[in-house]
Amino acid sequence: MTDYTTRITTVINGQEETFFCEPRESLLEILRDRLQLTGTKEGCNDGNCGACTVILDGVSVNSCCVLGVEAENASIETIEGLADGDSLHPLQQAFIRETALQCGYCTPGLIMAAKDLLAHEPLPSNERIRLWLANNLCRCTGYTRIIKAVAQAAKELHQKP
Amino acid sequence: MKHAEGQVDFKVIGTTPERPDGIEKVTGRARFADDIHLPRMLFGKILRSPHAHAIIKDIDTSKARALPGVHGVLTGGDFPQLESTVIPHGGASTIDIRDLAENCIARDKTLYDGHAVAAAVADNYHIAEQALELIEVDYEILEPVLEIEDALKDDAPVLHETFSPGRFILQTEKSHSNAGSFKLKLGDADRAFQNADHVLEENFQTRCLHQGYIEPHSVTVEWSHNDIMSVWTSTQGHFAIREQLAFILGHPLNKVKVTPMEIGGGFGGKDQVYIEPIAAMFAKKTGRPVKIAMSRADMLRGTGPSPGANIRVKLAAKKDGTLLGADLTLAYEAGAYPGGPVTSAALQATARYNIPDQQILGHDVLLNKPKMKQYRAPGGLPVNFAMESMLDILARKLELDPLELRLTNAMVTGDRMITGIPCQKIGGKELLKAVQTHPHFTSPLTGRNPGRGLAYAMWFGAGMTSSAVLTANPDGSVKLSVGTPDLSGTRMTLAMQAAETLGIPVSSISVSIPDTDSIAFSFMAVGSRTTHSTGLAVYDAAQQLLRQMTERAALYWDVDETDVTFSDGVFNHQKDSTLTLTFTEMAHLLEKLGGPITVQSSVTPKSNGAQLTAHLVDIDVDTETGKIEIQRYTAFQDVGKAIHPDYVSGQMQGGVAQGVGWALSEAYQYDEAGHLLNTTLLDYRMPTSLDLPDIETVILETPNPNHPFGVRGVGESSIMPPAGALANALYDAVGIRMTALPMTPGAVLEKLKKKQRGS
Amino acid sequence: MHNFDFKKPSSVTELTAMMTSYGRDARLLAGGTDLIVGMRSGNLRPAVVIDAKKIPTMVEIQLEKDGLTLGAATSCRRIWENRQVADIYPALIDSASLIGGTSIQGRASIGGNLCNASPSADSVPTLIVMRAVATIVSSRGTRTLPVQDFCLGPRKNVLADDELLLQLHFPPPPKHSGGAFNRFIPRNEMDIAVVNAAAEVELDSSHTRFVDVRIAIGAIAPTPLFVSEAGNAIKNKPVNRKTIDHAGDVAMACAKPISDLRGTADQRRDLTRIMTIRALEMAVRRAGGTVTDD
Amino acid sequence: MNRIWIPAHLQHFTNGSERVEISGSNIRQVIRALDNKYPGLGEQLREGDMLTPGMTVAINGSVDHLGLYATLDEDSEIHFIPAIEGG
Repeated sequence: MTDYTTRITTVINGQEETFFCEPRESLLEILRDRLQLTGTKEGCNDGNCGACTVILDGVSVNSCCVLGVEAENASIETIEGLADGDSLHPLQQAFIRETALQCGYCTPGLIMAAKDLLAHEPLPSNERIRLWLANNLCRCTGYTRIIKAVAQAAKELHQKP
Repeated sequence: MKHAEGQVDFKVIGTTPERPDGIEKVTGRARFADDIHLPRMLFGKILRSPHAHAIIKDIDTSKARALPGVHGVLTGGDFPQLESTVIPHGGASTIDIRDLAENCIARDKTLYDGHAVAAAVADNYHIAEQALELIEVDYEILEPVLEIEDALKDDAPVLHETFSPGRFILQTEKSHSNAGSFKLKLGDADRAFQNADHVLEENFQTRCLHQGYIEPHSVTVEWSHNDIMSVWTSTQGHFAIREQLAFILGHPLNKVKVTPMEIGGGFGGKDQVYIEPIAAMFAKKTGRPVKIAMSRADMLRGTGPSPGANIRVKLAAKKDGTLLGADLTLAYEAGAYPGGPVTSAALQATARYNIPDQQILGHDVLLNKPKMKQYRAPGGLPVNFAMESMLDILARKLELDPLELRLTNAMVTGDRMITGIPCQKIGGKELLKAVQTHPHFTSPLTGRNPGRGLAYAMWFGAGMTSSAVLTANPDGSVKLSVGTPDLSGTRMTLAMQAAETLGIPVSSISVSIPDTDSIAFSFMAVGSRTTHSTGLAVYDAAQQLLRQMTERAALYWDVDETDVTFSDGVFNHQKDSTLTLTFTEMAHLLEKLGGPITVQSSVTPKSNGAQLTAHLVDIDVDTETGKIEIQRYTAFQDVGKAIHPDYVSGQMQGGVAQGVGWALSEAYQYDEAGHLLNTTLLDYRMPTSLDLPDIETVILETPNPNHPFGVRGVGESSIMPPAGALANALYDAVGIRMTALPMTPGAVLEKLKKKQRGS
Repeated sequence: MHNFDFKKPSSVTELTAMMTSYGRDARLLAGGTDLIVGMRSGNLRPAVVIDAKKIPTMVEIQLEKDGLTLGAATSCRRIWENRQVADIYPALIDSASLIGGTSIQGRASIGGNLCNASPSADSVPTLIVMRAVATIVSSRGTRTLPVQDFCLGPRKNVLADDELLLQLHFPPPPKHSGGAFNRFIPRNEMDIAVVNAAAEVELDSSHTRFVDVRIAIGAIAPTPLFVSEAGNAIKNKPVNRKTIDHAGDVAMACAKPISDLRGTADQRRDLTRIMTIRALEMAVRRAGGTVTDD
Repeated sequence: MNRIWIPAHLQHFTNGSERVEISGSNIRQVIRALDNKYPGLGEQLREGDMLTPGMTVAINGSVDHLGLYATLDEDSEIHFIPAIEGG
């Protein structure tokens, strides 16, 4: 059998990581199965639920629709890298405070998508938040509290010096 | 002891502390089933039937076995041949264990598109998938049955020559070659129709759909040398999974250990085994841990769904709108095996209205679709849609306000339901009046083609067995363990009830949900029961704990036990006011007085009290495309007592979102051969954040007399009214009456065009 | 998923050489939102996957006097984030911001959307009305082709086995013109269009008369359809409701839709009319005109 | 006394009565007493050591899955809820 294994070096949450993978492995598989970063979730594996959202070179993407081999020299942010030690990111705090999660399975993807939004648009309207997050399905909450949490985190981040 | 009646000074209950699982879930550290990684783990994949109805003539797995990296291939024949045996499924229903086993992997016949026929285990999923492509199955394709009306015909193709009629709460009896049936009757419906001023009759239809949890099913099994089977899975009931695995594999219950992981949504779809027996068999055969996870297509084709239904409603009413009689026929899909939720639908179909003469005929209909599962208020939405549409039709015919019509007929405490059973304490009229006086009810409508709709629902959740263990530690902390998985925040609502009873802050309590070896039997987290029924176990355990601590306080003070009382978190001596110890102070003394105290409670309440819900919705209709835009949505619910009001409101919002999906966009689409066409979340359309408005919630509290804090079940009822409310709003907006779900833009447009042609 | 070789050429020459040697065994990877999903489902099984995104030409946005040139692998998000492009080519932004959701747009490319040749592709009607021209290369040379001639049928395009789409070029919009794209989907996001429509209008200097009108519709034929009949029918007509309705009627008459799980033929015919009218209304507004009632 | 609701198709045993009063501290005793008072009715409700297949019992408003073995507090309201006849 042909050995397709490739060596890939990338930066994940600020740390350089090297891993071996086959081209057919998605970035999602690499994160979860090779690097044990299981905070990023699989919901559909075809780009239609957003549970696997990570930030790749500054842009939120569905990691199921990225090949691991594409991550060579890339910079990747996942949910595991969001908090600063024990200090939660304002989005994380707002999701807890506003009960913006129930089962919590879609939460990492939603938070990463929201982080990308706030990095580009610091004070989005509720309509804008709804549009941005429409790629991220949640089956528990009905979204009302998620939108509120993101809006509140935006305000908080904006007010920070 | 505190009672909800007249009780206003709860210290913990009614507050909104932050969830214990919150930090784990927002940081990605929470462990869901698929997050398990064991050394030397293998990965399994399932081959599924491409035919809706076929005989498996032969399966050749030799090429698959020969593929490098493959460690095993299984077919139905590798599992024990079971006799048809009906076993209790937790208590509320029964299940034929042979049906359950064959639903996991077919033996002789495949009964739906997506029915598992073989499985492969390999070094990774990619190799396992390649192995599946090498399995050759010789099918003899049979004619499928895909519609309820076809399945009930005498000459319909037969799914099972014999079957054990289903029992979900009520028992059915075999009535057709593809159906079991039952009948409920109160008074004399014929009499009502003879005496009525108005008789209305209409047919309604809804389609099969999925519970849609975002987390795919995933299980990991390890089989030890001493035959202990350890299972990590995503489930609403680890004890149910344990029993089903034990029966299917013929393994003793005490050698099956199931650990419930964090669960990424269940909604009624995650209490039954699918991949678990296959992973277990692979683990046994290979001696290595085996994980099987489903793809989204696997889930849509092979798990869930919730049944579609054909419903006929006939109502008898007086001129003033008083309902005299009702006659309903409910035909619900059971799917490939009997036991769908038509019986629970029937029990709740007319409940909430006082109708003296009524009858319901129910059919549990076998057809070539997956075995139907419960979905939040099982069976409730289709018949609620039908009944609430009928009430609207009646109101418009009699030129009555739809809300007044509901008030006229609202069931009150003690009115007899269809079973003849008197209704428990409810606040139905109060709830409807709360709708009437809410600003939403009288606010002006805006938009091009606006409309407003109302629907009303009632649901009885489950009671069943729950267990709790409480330990008071010498450092003053309290450990609570419960046997019901946490779907939505129940670790917190249970800890809050313990804290309230023990008079300590909720932060002193830590909660876990141990595996089946480490906690007493508990029924599943279903039927809106956890906060209510497991809450009763927690309350009982807390009372036991206090009794033992009272004994220890008496010992410490050297006084008579009967003189020691506990109130507001403090042990007091009734006669000597200098003798007081807080709960925490008392806990610090435990080491000296015999060590920590652990108490256990298992309780089995009969029900969890009626949940009443009313929804009010404003829409705008694009008459050129048929699209319905929801502009405002308010959900009202009587929850007995809201332990954690934010969680209660979150449950209500979640139910609305699912009900709206059911009403407007979600449905399984099959071709004529029975292939499921929409097997992705692109074409299986669940609501996105852009499809829903901010959902407002109004919580009412009519205490449940059967719970110390007045709690009623909360989770289920809010899924029921959206379809009826939206259909009624649509009629209000543009004068068309939709009698089938989902009310897609295409269906609405077609009806609008018909109306235009007619006028 | 089957296994495959992964290549990352860094120049167009290297890329065309690979295409020549692998031909139909190779697939070009741009955003991957169709390719990776297709491979996972087993529908696509290329032996070689070639990542085109390391080649600067493939991912460049060049806005110059003679128009806009997009590298075929440029992501939708990079397009809609570009303010200058948004000001000049609003219809392109309509499409780029509607394909999938945000996290799809971070990867998916207009070039990939075009090559995929789906009848309901959300960018293709826009490319057609904007007179986009495709630059196609191979080691044999370069050719250009109007986008309206690019798709041949569902999932079929004009590319030979050794060819690839390098760039898309858009001429500068005429004065007093405006373009718009819209689609009808059952939900409000994350759906395949039941019908989509793009329109570009050029008005006279008073903004009261159509000088030129181009209309293209998706999901009503085996390929996105350039309905020149509908545009021609209202050339030189006054900008009013009646004229626009007429274009809608003509477009509807040109529609040859089928029924599938996403919509019936009847519904698609109705939507052809409505989406055409709505695209025209928006295009007129963007051109500075007003749709009057008479 | 327990108040027993007789299903419509069995009311010919009770001379058309919808409700009858019977003492007993569990369902087994109630059925035995019913059968003494209305010979033949017991057979319709139980089969060997279980309720007749297709029959469900509700006590004070709640379905009780102990069936024949469910206990009563001597002042219970009991409903037998049947499935329809086969065929």
